[in-house]
Amino acid sequence: MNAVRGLRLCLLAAGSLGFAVLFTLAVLDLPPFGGNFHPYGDRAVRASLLRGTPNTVSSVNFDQRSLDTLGEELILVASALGAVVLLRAVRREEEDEPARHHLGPADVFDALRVTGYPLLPVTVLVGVYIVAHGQLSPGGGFQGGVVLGTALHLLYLTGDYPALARIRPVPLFEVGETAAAAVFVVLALAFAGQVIASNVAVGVEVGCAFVLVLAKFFEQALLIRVPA
Amino acid sequence: MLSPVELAIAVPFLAAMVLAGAGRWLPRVVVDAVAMGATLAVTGLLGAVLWEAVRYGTVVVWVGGWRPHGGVSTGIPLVADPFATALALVVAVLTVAALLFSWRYFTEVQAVFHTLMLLFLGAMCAFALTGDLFDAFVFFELMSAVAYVLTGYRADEARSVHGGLNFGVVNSLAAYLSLTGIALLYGRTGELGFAAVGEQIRAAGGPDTGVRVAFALVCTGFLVKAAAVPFHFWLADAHAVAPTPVCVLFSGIMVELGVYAVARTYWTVLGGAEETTARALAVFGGTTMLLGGVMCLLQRHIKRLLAYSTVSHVGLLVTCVALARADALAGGAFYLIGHAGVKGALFVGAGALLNRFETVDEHELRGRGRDMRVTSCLFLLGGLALAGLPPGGMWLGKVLAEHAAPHGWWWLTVLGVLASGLTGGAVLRVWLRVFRGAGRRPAGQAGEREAGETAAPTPRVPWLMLAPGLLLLAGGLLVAVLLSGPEVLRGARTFTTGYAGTVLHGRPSLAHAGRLPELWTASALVKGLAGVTAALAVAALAVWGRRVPPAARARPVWSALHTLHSGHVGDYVAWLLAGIVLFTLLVIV
Amino acid sequence: MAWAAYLVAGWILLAGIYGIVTSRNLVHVVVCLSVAQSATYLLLLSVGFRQGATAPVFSDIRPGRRVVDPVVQAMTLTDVVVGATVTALLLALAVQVAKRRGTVDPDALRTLER
Amino acid sequence: MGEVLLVAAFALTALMATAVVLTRDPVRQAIVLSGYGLSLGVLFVTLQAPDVAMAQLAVGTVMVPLMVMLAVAAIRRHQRKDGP
Repeated sequence: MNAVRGLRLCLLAAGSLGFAVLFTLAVLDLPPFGGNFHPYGDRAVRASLLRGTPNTVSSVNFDQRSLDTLGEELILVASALGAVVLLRAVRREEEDEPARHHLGPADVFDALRVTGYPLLPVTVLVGVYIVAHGQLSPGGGFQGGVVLGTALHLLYLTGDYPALARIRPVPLFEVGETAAAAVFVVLALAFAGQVIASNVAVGVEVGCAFVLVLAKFFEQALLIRVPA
Repeated sequence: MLSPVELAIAVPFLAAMVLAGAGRWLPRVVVDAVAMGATLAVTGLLGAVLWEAVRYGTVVVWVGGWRPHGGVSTGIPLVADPFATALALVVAVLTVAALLFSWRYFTEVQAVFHTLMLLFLGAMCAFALTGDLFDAFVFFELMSAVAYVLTGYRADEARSVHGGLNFGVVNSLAAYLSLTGIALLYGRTGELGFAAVGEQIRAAGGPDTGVRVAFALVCTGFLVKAAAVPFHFWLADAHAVAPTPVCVLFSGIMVELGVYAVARTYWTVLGGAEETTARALAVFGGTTMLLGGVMCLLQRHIKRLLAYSTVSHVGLLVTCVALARADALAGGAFYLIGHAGVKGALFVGAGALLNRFETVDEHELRGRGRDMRVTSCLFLLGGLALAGLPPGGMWLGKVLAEHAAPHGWWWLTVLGVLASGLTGGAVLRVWLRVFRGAGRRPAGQAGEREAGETAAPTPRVPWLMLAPGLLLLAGGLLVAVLLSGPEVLRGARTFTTGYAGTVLHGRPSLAHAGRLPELWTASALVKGLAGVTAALAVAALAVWGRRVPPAARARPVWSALHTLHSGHVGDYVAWLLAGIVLFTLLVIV
Repeated sequence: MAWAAYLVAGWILLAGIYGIVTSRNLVHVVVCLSVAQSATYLLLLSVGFRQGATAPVFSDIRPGRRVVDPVVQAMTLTDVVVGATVTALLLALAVQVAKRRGTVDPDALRTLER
Repeated sequence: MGEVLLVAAFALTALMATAVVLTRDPVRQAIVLSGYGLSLGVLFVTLQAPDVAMAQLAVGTVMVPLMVMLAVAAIRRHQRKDGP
């Protein structure tokens, strides 16, 4: 066993040394940091302004290189599906009722609990704002979607797991996620350039997908067990 | 209106979203039908695109209409040249076979399995067709993410999730290293399209050290997918535990797409005639052929055995790329299609065993397959085809590759016979033991029991399961007769020449067809028979000749090889890093 | 000195790999993998950086200003999502390995060979 | 001024990345990871990439560390039940 470990560390040492040298060689052939050589970037900025999208990153993501974003959104769907398959209760396992877990994090300070509830609508609003202004200012469907997906789980911070489970009907989120993704497939391939619509579709999809993934992790951490 | 190329990507994704959203309410038969319908539609679409590409030349589609002006664009092209389209078509056909296999029997969680298969199909098609480096990375990741889930699909089996995790860590790291290479290329050239990057490098006077290191990094990501030694460790862990229909796709095409991506990058970015790169690829390809074959023979878990045989065969494909000639690539194409059919059929056979006996341990199964005539047939013919039985695609591919090899590549012939003998022999050994009950009962501990993939053990001849296997086997054996040699060669020439001109400047792409060397010559047939003879000899020795002194003396070597494949993710990553350094050194020095 | 930014990416990549190889906990492995990935964010954004330029958002600056490369930012954004989702998948697999094998130590996991 | 900020942000990021890798206990690692996510966010802002910085802050400082914590909790819960 020790011989194996030794071999592993030797390989690592040799590999790291070699990689460091080779990577440095490659990097020294790059233009210096902060330079002015960005032909593709300059073209993308011009194209974005011609199309009237002030946030050029949004333009690249949802218009010029919409196929990349399509792949990215589908990876998200795949990982939500993956969470459903990989984290399902299998064989001997069974799920507790959510009601048995009234208290989430062992001891929630009262102050935290009091701030948790009002924070929820505020966070949702912020998320919607970020989605809606994606073509103008930094942000967009993805960033807003993550905020929305996390917002729901603020309820857990307040210690109210049953409440969280109630407002998180999994099938509904699945339908929302896949419908939004389907809309985005059509947008990305057939109607590239609909930046606002794309932002909304991606926002819904990302929000739902992250809720689904987190829901599965919460189930594993709190509810699923092997009966004695 | 979307072009057929875009539709071929949109259809599976849309169908997948329908199944993912509505799957929990749909009856099983509808789920099966939707998935099959979408896959057949993709097959038809890609068939039409292939016909167009072969007849009129490469079809280039700029997604969102961002066509190039003056040779530059800000969009992403889909490039349907004959080779890329044919590969996507292989993906679609194998998916049809896999869905047929899982029709009715396969245990399902909502409609997740079918959704994942459709996502996998779309991701592989997009990966084959894209003409953009970063987009290739994205779809590489999509196909990997789906593949991890499919590998761990039977989450109640320890081996499944362990294999899935090893697969996931190694492949993701590889993808990030590829992306590092892509970032370096972007820094150098300021472009992301295969064609645009290549043009910039040519304009700058050809590749220098920095470009070569970046190229090597991009390629190592793809070589990990292609399971070249020493990046191959994940493959057996994943293939041995993935559900049978998934293995058909993994072994038949996903791994080979890695080789395709290396070839695509090699020709578009570096220009395709680099002595150092050829050497690096040849070293890795040759080692892979040999080690894969040896590891294959050492297995008793049948799916793991088939997995290592895939490693060995991919080695030959890598060597075809190393030869850097159109006729070698044409050989690679024949080999790839032949292998996809034969290996798919063998995995179907292994699946039939698993679902009837709940084990695929060769020793446990000894003699128990006597009444399975069809499955037995699959294994016998499959083993012979892997060994290079004429007129199989693998025979023709190997003959063409050897024909294209220059002087000094004598080792390719030797390794070719060895790899054929070892991989074919291992499968024939399984056939002898399991279906003929041959030989003594081998000593050693009992194999591990596995859960079947179906709700109940399947009948003796589950026709719906075996039919795709028979069709695949027939396809793999007859490919040399069914495909037009000159057209394949023309496809290879289109692949190796004029890519940037076609994509960026709309120049016509049809290459001259040219002629393949005469196929049915005595020497070609002798080469095929040499492989088959070697396989028969290996199988006979393995079953009846357990006391052969050389094999016994080499036992420490075998056990060391087993120890090397430790299932330890840290080991795999350490080998990955060392392999990258070696490959890069070979490319730049 | 101008190249130091790129070298930081190399350092982070190697640090992540070091963590994976020497790890005794599969969750730690997955986190180290995500660290290795973050090297690609750094490299991409450094490659697209332009001295003295502003963010590529034109809502409050007038067209014609020098901005940094938006393409690398779009790529990095995609990369961030990919990273998060892959991390989620691998964590799910790690949880199941722990439950089925009863350990998260790679050294204690049985080989899959045989 | 911008130069100094950049150097500081790069140095901080390199330091935090190393710290994440060297923290062997997963729960503590999740916390350090959250800090690393924050330092990446700061770096991205100095690199004039506010879009990426927002995504990184949402994902890297909240989402991923939360998932890590939950995964560790699931593993511990299981091991408590069944013994090692």
